[in-house]
Amino acid sequence: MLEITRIHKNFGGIVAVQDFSLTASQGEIHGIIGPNGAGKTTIFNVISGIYAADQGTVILDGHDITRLEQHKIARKGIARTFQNIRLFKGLSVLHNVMCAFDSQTRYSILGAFIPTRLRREEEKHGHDVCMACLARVGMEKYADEMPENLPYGHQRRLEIARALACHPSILLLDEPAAGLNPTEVSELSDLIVSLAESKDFAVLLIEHRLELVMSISQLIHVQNFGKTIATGTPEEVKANPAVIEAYLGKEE
Amino acid sequence: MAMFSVEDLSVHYGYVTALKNVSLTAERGQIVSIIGSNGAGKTSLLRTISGLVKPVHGRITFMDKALPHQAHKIVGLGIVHVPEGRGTFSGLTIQDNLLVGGYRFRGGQLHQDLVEQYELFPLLKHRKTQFAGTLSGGEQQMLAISRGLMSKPKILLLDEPSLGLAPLVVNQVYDVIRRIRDSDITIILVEQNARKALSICDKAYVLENGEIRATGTGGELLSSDLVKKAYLGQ
Amino acid sequence: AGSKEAAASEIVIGSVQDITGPTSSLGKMVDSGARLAIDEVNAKGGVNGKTIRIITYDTKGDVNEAINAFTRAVTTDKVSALIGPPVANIALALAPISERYSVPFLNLAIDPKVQIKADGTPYKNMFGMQPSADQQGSIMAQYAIEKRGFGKFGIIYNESNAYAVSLLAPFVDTVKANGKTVAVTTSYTANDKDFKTLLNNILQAGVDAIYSPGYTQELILITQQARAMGFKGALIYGLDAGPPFNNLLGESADNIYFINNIDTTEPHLEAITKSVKATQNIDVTNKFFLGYDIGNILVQALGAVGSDSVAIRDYVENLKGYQGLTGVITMDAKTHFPLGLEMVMHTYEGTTPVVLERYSASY
Amino acid sequence: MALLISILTSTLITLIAVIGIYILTGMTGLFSLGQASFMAIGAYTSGLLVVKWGLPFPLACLIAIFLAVLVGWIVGLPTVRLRRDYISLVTLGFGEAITAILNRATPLTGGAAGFVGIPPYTSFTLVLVSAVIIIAAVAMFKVSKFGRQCSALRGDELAARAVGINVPWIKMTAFLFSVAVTAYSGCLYAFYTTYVDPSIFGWRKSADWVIMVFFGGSGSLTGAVLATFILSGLPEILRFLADYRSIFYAALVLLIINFKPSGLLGSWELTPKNLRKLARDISLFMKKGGKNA
Amino acid sequence: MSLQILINGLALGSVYALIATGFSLVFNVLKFSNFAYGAMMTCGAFFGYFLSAANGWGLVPTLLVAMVSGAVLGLLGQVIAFQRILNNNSSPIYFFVSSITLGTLLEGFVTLKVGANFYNYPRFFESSTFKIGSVIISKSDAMMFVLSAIALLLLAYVIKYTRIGRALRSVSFNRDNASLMGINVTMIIRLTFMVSGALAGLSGVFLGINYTLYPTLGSLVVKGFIASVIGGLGSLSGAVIGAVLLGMMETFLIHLIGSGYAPVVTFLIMLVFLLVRPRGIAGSNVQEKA
Ligand SMILES: Nc1ncnc2c1ncn2[C@@H]1O[C@H](COP(=O)(O)OP(=O)(O)OP(=O)(O)O)[C@@H](O)[C@H]1O
Ligand SMILES: Nc1ncnc2c1ncn2[C@@H]1O[C@H](COP(=O)(O)OP(=O)(O)OP(=O)(O)O)[C@@H](O)[C@H]1O
Ligand SMILES: [Mg+2]
Ligand SMILES: [Mg+2]
Repeated sequence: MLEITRIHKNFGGIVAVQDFSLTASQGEIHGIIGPNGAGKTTIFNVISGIYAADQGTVILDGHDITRLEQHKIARKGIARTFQNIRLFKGLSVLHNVMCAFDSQTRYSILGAFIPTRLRREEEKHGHDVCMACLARVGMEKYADEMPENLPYGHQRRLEIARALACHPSILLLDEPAAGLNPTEVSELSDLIVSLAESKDFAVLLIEHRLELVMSISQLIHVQNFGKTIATGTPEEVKANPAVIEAYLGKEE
Repeated sequence: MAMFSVEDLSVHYGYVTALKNVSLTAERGQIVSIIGSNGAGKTSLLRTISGLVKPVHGRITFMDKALPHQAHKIVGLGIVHVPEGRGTFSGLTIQDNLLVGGYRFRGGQLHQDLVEQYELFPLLKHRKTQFAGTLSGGEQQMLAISRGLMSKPKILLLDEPSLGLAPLVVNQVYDVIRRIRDSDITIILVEQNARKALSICDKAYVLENGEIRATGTGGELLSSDLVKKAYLGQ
Repeated sequence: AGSKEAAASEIVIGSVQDITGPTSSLGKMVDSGARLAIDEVNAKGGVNGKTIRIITYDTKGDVNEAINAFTRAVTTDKVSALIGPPVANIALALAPISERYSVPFLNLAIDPKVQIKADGTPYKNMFGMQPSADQQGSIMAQYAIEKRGFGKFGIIYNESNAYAVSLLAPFVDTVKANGKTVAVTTSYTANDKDFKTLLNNILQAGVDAIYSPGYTQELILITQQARAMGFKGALIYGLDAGPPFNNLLGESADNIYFINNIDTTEPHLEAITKSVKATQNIDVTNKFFLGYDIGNILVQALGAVGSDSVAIRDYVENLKGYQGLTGVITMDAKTHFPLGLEMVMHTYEGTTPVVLERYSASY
Repeated sequence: MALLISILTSTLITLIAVIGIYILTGMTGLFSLGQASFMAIGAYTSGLLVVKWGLPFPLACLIAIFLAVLVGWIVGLPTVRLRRDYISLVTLGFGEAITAILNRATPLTGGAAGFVGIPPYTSFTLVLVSAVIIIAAVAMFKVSKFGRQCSALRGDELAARAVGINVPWIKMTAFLFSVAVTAYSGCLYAFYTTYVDPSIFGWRKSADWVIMVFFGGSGSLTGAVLATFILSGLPEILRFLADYRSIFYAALVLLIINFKPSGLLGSWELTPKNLRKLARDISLFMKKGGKNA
Repeated sequence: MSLQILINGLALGSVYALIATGFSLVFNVLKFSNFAYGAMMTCGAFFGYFLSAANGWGLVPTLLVAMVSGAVLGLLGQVIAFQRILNNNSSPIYFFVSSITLGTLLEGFVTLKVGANFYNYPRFFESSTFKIGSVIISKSDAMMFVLSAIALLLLAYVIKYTRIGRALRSVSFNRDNASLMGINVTMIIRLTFMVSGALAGLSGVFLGINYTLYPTLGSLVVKGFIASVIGGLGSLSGAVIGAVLLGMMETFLIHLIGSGYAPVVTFLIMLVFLLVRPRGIAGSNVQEKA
């Protein structure tokens, strides 16, 4: 359960996020939309600890995580993908995913040098979990490829698989459909829905591709100039004149 | 002969074949769309035209002359590429990004152009001293297009210009694209958003696995089964 | 690529020197001196009908390389004797290793630690072929006090240079023993090239003379900077202020006193200097003559006892009254340094070297 | 034979130091130009403990390594949170500082004249066994989660943090591991040459080690081993070139880096799996060749 | 007397500043520490000596000769050691390794020519110092101070406000995209190396005048590196400020505690500095955006 209360973030003179609040629980999909520069990515950056919030709190399952270091936030169960893909070059697809699982592996620094039984078991376990993550996004057959040689859409899926391996309770997806064609977008929306259906985590989704965000979100938050201008179901939001004016424009 | 033509172009990255015998043509003031799924080779095609990638074989001609091999000379001819993923210079301010875009020109002319761009995208004017790297995704996209226009293109290569843009802005960008076309500039447009791309273009190519699978006017392709199934999600 | 079959008519000696690296000018000089001696003998038909071949091993100024070079010389190339470097660090590293073999190692290190073990007995194969630092340091101090009447000294030395460090204590001890004072002692390290602040501290104390044992280049900088700061007093330097220091300084070298192995003004030394310059285009320094003497001592040993390295070692240990260019050499079996070898104090008039005093170095 | 053993021993000691660099540079993408100073700490500390205080050699080595790691921790502290360029330059400054201390602390270290009288405890067997154990440990480390995390943060630090990797901690771990290995090579070195002086441990030495890692292939431990043997054997083989030796050496390294940027082996490792694959490829190639002939 | 020390510190600082400027120029554009820079200074100094000063030419021709040959050498170095790495788009790590090797190569050539001998520039001035009050100032130090100030201001202006400068900065962020703007990236990079080489030649001559000429003259470049850390990596003005500070700090330390432990204290100060102000004096703090 994620509770974000009234977070603010300024950059010099620019107010990127103002008074943003949100509550999400397992199995839900929340969409965040808004014009470019409205502060959507900044919200994700604050939640995941890349930026420190100027004000406000982020509470996950009763723990205040607002000021934790990034990797601790990630270990508490906040996983994300990036607007501009950020994969680990030089590591295979499988190892990219395993890196995300590694902080949950229990063997100690001793196991780094000696192939203890614990290490073998844990590595085996990690391998299986990560293959399962890859399988969930349909990437298991690329496990040994190098990510930089994969087409864009597959890289996006790999980022999601990597986030899944963090064993998240909140999954933050920043424009996962950017660069996908309509067919791929519909595959992706099936994927996100199926992930959410597992009820393991809540999904927060930033997206400009309305066909995706409008069809799968239960609740949509519309941001403009850092402020939330509307919250509601896709239908409510679509009909909201302020949203039409600021973001959607009239259908051609 | 066409004003701009690509003949029999092939590109490899190591063992990966990105393009196989691709040919296409474009005329003055046309919008030519290229659609295709991920990894089809669209970006590779644009990168080859703009000289960033060397083809294994093939010929690219502009006004009946073969293109030079170096990227900066190709820009000199007026073939300008707005790259995928924006590629703004993160540590330069918006204004410097635009001025670098107009690298080929100097003096008063340059500042005149700058003013024009600021009129086209007022947001950029308000933020002209902000570092490009801290702009939001969509803001960077606007900057990238605007920067491309600073080079005064005769042919503009746009790689997924609507990527990450809000719907309203997508419409604006397409308006801009139309306006650019109307000023007699040829546009080669690579898009995932096939419906939009096909509805605006004069001619379109479908690229699959590095090969041209189909070609026709936008309208023809919009109604073709192949395109409907694979690219429009119908 | 040695032809080991030809060995019967050939005697091999090795020269382990810094041929590349920061101290290569010293190593090359010793090497050329030794080679000249050997060439002269070979031209006359060699010793006992055998020619002498000299193999040079480059240490690159690196201890590890030096150990490999040394091992190669004594185990693979089976040299009869070795000529060592004038650089203390390399010689210090090789001393304990030389103990494992029985090949004499005639070097020019002046640090007594090179030839003498911690327990006071000498390393069996190590021989210093010029007066030790103890001797040289005290000579310079004696000269300054007795002949010049200086009473207050400032010292600036390179603390990362073993040679310079070894010349520090003997000088200071002698000054103190004579009831005089060292007002300021400052040190610098290899990377320092700006001595103004250090010199400033010394000049503040108002000293009669500045003592600085160091390599030529540092001495030049110290001279230039001290003079530029208005210091008119005496500068007392070690071996490396010998020519070509005067030509490199680029200004008058007045009021500089330095110690040397040779009297540079002696006619037959000048003749050698000229002929080497003419034939090999080398500006010889005192290291050249030291190398030349070692070469000739080895030749004499080979002639007397043959190519057996143990016999050569014994011969060198008992060497008496050898008349070399750098003086009369008699080896002290207790210290493995020469006994009673002369050192010559010099000064410059303008840039011309002038001989002042001869000292017989007693240990 | 003595020469061969002597060359092999010193090469293997270098190899251990290069492996230290491999952990840091090859795996984690960080540079240390003061790595040789940690070798100095290992060499001087172990030497002093044995010579002046009569400690047994193995205990002295352990204490020396511990001290080096402690010092490494202090040096690493401000840098692991910064951009990666910093660590190379900070360690460079550290190297200068260590040299100064060694020169200055004459009563302990012997100053510039060096530290003499270390007993020759380092035997060829000891060095060989140490090298094998260390290579095995590093190979294990590389395929452990820690090794994986090192590679991850080399690829993208921000993303690494976002998936829960404690970036400063991993950097520090890699740095200290490499410091420990290098310090141990210093212990071996001191008791092999029996003499150490401050000038041995300059930044050029560290740079040489970095070059060896790259020459072999920045991602390959096997490559690092191979390159060490080639590049430290080379000067010995090239003795006949005399003055041209270092020029030839540099030219060769430049050629490799320019024309085979991934180094000799790239990221290929000598594993049973890769070996079988190689054998298969070769036999396939032979067959084809046979047919054509 | 402390005024004299201040002046000495400034003088040393301006030596370091000149070194740091040329070095950070390349760092700025290609994001790597050019470890060949030291060897380039040495070469520049020797070219100035053999081609000019040894023929009896004066200071200005010598400086020009050194700068021109430094520039040519910079260009050559770029072609030999860096061009291919650039073409392959390899990571900065390769530049680093290549630059160390290039440095060794150049130093090797110098040693081949001059051995470990050293040379001394002839006297360019009647007297080498002048006095203001009781303070003695060396003429070459003063010139160096002025020249490094001019070089820095000129560079800063060019980089910040001119077309070439903008091109240079854009190349430093993304070479491919810079070429899409019509910038001849290879030319810009060569230009950078040439300017940096010319600065190396300039510093080389002054180092030579102050400290005599010898094959490892360039090892002073280490001070330039340290200065640029103190000043903030990648910032040109930071490098200069850092250099002047470093020079003064060293001089004061030498005055107070002698030369021996000065590097230790310098290092400790650097550590503390990084802990307190990690981005250096003038380094800007652009937050990484995801
Ligand atoms: N590090 C930073 N420094 C200065 N300004 C910043 C920084 N990060 C973001 N901003 C500004 O904050 C605002 C919000 O940016 P953000 O990236 O959150 O937008 P967004 O809603 O994700 O937009 P898009 O849909 O285009 O990705 C933008 O105006 C951006 O320029
Ligand atoms: N630098 C590279 N090295 C190796 N393979 C590459 C490289 N760049 C692209 N590829 C491969 O070439 C093929 C074509 O890639 P390209 O980027 O041109 O596709 P695209 O049509 O632009 O896809 P997208 O819609 O994802 O942008 C893909 O299989 C891709 O993996
Ligand atoms: Mg965003
Ligand atoms: Mg593309």
